[in-house]
Amino acid sequence: MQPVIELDDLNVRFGEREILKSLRIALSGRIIGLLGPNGAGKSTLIHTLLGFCPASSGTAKILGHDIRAEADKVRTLVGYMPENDALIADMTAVSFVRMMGELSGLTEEAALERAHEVLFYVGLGEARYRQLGTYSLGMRQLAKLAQAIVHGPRLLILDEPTNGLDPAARTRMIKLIHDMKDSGEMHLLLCSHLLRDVEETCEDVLILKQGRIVHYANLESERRTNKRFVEIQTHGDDAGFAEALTAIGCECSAAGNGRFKAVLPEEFELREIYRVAAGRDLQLRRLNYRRDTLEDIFMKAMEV
Amino acid sequence: MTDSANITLDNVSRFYGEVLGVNRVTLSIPPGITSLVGPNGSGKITLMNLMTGLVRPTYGEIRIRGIAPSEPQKLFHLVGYSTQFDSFPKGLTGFQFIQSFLRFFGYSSATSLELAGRAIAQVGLTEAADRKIAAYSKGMRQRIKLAQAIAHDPQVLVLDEPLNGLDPLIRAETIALFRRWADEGRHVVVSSHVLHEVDLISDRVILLTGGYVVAEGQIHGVRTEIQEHPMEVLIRCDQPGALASRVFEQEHVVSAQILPDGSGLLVQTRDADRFYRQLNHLALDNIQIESVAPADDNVNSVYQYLIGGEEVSK
Amino acid sequence: MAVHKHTYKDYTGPRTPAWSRFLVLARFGFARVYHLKFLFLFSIGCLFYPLVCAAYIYLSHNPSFLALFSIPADRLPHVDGRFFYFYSIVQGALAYLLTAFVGPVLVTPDFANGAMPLYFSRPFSRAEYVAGRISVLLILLSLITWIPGLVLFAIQSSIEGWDWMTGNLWLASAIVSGLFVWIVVLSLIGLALSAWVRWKIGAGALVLGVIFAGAGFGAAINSLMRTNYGALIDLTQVAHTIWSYLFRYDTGTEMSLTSAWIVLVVTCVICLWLLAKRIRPFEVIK
Amino acid sequence: MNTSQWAQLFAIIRLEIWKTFFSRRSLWIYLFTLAPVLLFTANSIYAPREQARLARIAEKHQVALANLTAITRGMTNSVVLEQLGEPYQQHTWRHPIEGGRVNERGFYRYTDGKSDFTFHFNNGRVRGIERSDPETLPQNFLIFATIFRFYFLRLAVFFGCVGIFTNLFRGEMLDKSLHFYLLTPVRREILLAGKYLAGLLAAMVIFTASAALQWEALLWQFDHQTVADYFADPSSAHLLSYLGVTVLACAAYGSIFLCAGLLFRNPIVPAAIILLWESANLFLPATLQKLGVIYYLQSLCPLAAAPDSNMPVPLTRLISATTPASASMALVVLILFTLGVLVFSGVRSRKLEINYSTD
Repeated sequence: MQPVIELDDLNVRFGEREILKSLRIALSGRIIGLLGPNGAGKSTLIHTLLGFCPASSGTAKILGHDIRAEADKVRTLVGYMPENDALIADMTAVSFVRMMGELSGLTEEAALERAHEVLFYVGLGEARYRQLGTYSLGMRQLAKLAQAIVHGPRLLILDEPTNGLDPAARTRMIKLIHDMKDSGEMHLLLCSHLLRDVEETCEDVLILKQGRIVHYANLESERRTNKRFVEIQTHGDDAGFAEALTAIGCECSAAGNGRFKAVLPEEFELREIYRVAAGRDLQLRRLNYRRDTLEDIFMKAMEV
Repeated sequence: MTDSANITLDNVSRFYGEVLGVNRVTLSIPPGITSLVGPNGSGKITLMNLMTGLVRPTYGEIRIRGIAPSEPQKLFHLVGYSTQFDSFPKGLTGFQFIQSFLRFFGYSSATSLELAGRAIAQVGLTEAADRKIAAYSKGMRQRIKLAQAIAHDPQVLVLDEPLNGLDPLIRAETIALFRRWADEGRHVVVSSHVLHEVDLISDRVILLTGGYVVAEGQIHGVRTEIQEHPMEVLIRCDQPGALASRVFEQEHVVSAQILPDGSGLLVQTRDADRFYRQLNHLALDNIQIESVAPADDNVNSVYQYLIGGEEVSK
Repeated sequence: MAVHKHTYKDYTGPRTPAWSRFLVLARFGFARVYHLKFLFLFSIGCLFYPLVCAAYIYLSHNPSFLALFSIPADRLPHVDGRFFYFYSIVQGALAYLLTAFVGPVLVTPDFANGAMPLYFSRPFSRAEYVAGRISVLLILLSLITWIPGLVLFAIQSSIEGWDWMTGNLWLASAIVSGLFVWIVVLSLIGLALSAWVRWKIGAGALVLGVIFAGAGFGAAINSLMRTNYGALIDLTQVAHTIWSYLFRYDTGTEMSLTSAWIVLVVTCVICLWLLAKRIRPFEVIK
Repeated sequence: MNTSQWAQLFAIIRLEIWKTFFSRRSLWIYLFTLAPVLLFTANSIYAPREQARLARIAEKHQVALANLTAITRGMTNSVVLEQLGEPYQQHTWRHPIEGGRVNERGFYRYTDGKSDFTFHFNNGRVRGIERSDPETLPQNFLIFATIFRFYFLRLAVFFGCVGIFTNLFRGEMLDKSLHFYLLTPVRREILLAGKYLAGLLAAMVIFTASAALQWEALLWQFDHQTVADYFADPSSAHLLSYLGVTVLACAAYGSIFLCAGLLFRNPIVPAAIILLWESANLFLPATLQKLGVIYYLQSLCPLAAAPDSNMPVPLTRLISATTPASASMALVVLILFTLGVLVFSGVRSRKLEINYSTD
């Protein structure tokens, strides 16, 4: 299958500073998470793909189109939801989204129709005749999303879509991202600092560090459970429990207010732990094998 | 804990014209990490601004460790506030910014230099300290704000979404920092939207909505207060059917549904403590229990129960 | 029954040709301008003087009317270069005011909340953006400057007849070229300055200020140093000079035609440079 | 006030000064204030060279002043030529007019070595005569006095103070950076005082510097003797008094606009109103004139400005002549006024709240 984004020895520099250093990779997931610490070059990568800043050498392809040679084609295929506030305060949501649609080449009528459609879709239905200036932060994010999908892009680039959203808005945004992925119409590139969001939505992750690719992986395959590490959370007496566990051969370390991490010996049955708990009449609020979270993956990648 | 060591709000209300900021808030916040949680416009910011005297209460009384916010000259030797405003005095480098405002505290230039250096080091911005703030990234601006709030080593820190825009590495470090301060017996009042983080970091939470405090205290305590929603426990085991029947023998169990994929069972109980105790014994007879976890004993579900997923377009 | 679940739908409709995209911006630009009642009324008000002129042309050729008020026809000022020179001065000034009002309305909202990346993440170039914005100004200003001017010319020639028209075609071309040059310069100034000031009113004030300041300082130089070169930084004077040549009406201006043209060209170049510097997908801070 | 409060005050002043001088916002203020300096400098460079040039020309074809003044409008260029001989500079060009015809335009320039005469021709007849005589010190001082009153005080200093002082509070509310100041252990009054002093210092430096430079530029072209003679006359104006007026203007207007910045969401409006009031001052009845800052400032100006020549006649009729206030009187009034406004602002500053969102 054709890769969504193809980086071929891509270099970008501002003046002397090298921001991206010879990135070479072909991404072909449905929804790709783009991670990395501040200044790793995430935004620069996105800007380069959109043709905002030129590649000093090498090139990149989006869905098979060269970002320099076929810039306009690329920008027709891409929808972009920037990180920062981006709207026109004195326009109503409908005319704003409509205009953006028309600028992407939709006909007047089609744009109007789509504008209503996507505004309903993102959940601004009732508010779509209001001026964007009156919108709350959450609504502004949704409006930004609406303008990014109005022209039916093949690749949707989301830069920090959940940043600063309150829990309700955040859940909604996550739901929308899932739904768009499942629609099968588009690929998504999600750039976020909130590992939890990426974890909940993405299939693949690309991790940058200081302008280099340090890790690219499929989350499922990375998240194998390890049958020897367990997490325990008790309610009530702590220290004694830890000792008791060590007594039955677990290396046990307390993580404060009732949380423990334990390494089990070979051939060990969880039952034993319950037995100990039962013996001490202690509540095991949580007991489960430890799986690698995205945070672990990320931290590992950073050590490289 | 005597009140003179706490942050106390006594029946505080604030209106902006007709708009309600917060209404009839009465709190006594002990040292430690306290998280303010609530939807946008729930009054978190008003509450923080009230604590730091940036706005004055329409009525009610506020004391920060016994000091009234209307006395800045006393208050701010004690308090540091990192606001949500992402803006800075023009044309200053990170270091100049911290240092010149430290001078306002009456420190000698030598001390202010030293303090500024320390604060910047604490947030890990040392290498960028001499660049103009205008050229900082969102994360760096967030950190320089934090540094400015802690530079004079205050006992009470009020931080508005301090983790917003920080990358995972810095996030972890910053959280560790909060922990340390809390353990030193300082107040760390944090507002946050990222509930699972609130779960991890905070000693106590304050839930606000529409300008009212709807819940306050330790998460677990808050959860148990909510009677109308029985505790949910997720159990993964080899024979959920059998376990379900055993579980049902207990009268405090409301429901036990076998998960769609048949890998386990979701139990609703009115008496979590008893349930967990009995679970130990169930585990000992021939049911292989893979894992146990409370399904809704966290801020997220408390939030859902008390505030709920309100419509965004409001 | 059928259930239609509301999920994301793709767009597979036709697409408009790339060249026509800037017209979209122009269209919404107009919407933005006429959203503001004041501007609408003002631009209507700008047509007052042309109406007066039209009335004058008509009445001055109406013997019975002249007889009625016993006005000697030969004493009335003719409809000639002089007539249209003053027409240009009046409408030119109004055009300048209108620019100061409209320019900021067109551009500042795009910068106020960082909408630039949204434009340029689409198949839409910076040149097209400027084209889209400036076309609004050009059309608006044309409507109050050379178009009514031509109408007046038409009325006059319809009354005076074929010979007058053929004899005075140079007037028509002067009206078009003279005023068009002026509104191009104005539009560029309007856009360039508004692009650099986030605050609408401030931008408008700046557009007004630049020309007034130029005029004032120019006058000061002239009076203090007893020269005429001060006039070169006074755009209105420059325009008047050009018009005085085009309309073949000697105002006794000392400025040479070439220097006047050079000043205008330089102004345009500066404005274009300012625009190129500012109209970008995102701000680069050193 | 204890020592730490002094320390705070100086810290504030230091920071604010820095900002006021180097902020992008104050760029146009510099332009405003430097404009007249440039003008005078340019003139001081230009005028002597011009004189020298004329003298050099006179050596070649000298023309007597009497002959020059004898030329009147309507003479043909041939007459002019035979009376004055060849001009040292001439230029002719054609300006198109109605019916495809053209005007033969042009000018001849003559000099007697001191005054410069330009005769403008239209179709071979003298249309206009421009005469420029060498500059004299009193004359230039009159120009200076006029510019100082009508441009410098009324516009440069006025708008400069609007820019600098409203920026101190309102500007920072717009930038959303005021809260940093309120989050420090500084009494609001001290904050206000610090900001005002910083603004005042900056304004004083900028404007007095500008006034002094103008003065220098103006004197520059004259030799010491003439200058000395001029100042020998006790009635002649003195730089210090102008600087004094400038400082007082900064102080008074400064306090007003600091207060405006505290009170009004958009200080431009009050600024505009005050500007109107101040510029209308000339035409107000005597009693009302006394209610304008400009009145007292002008009372302190040593040289009476020349009546604005390009002011339309009907306006000049409206000017109501009022006896200026005595210097001491004016001084006291201005200082008391400033203090009063400052105290009022101090009281208001205690009520100051951070509420950018609704601002």
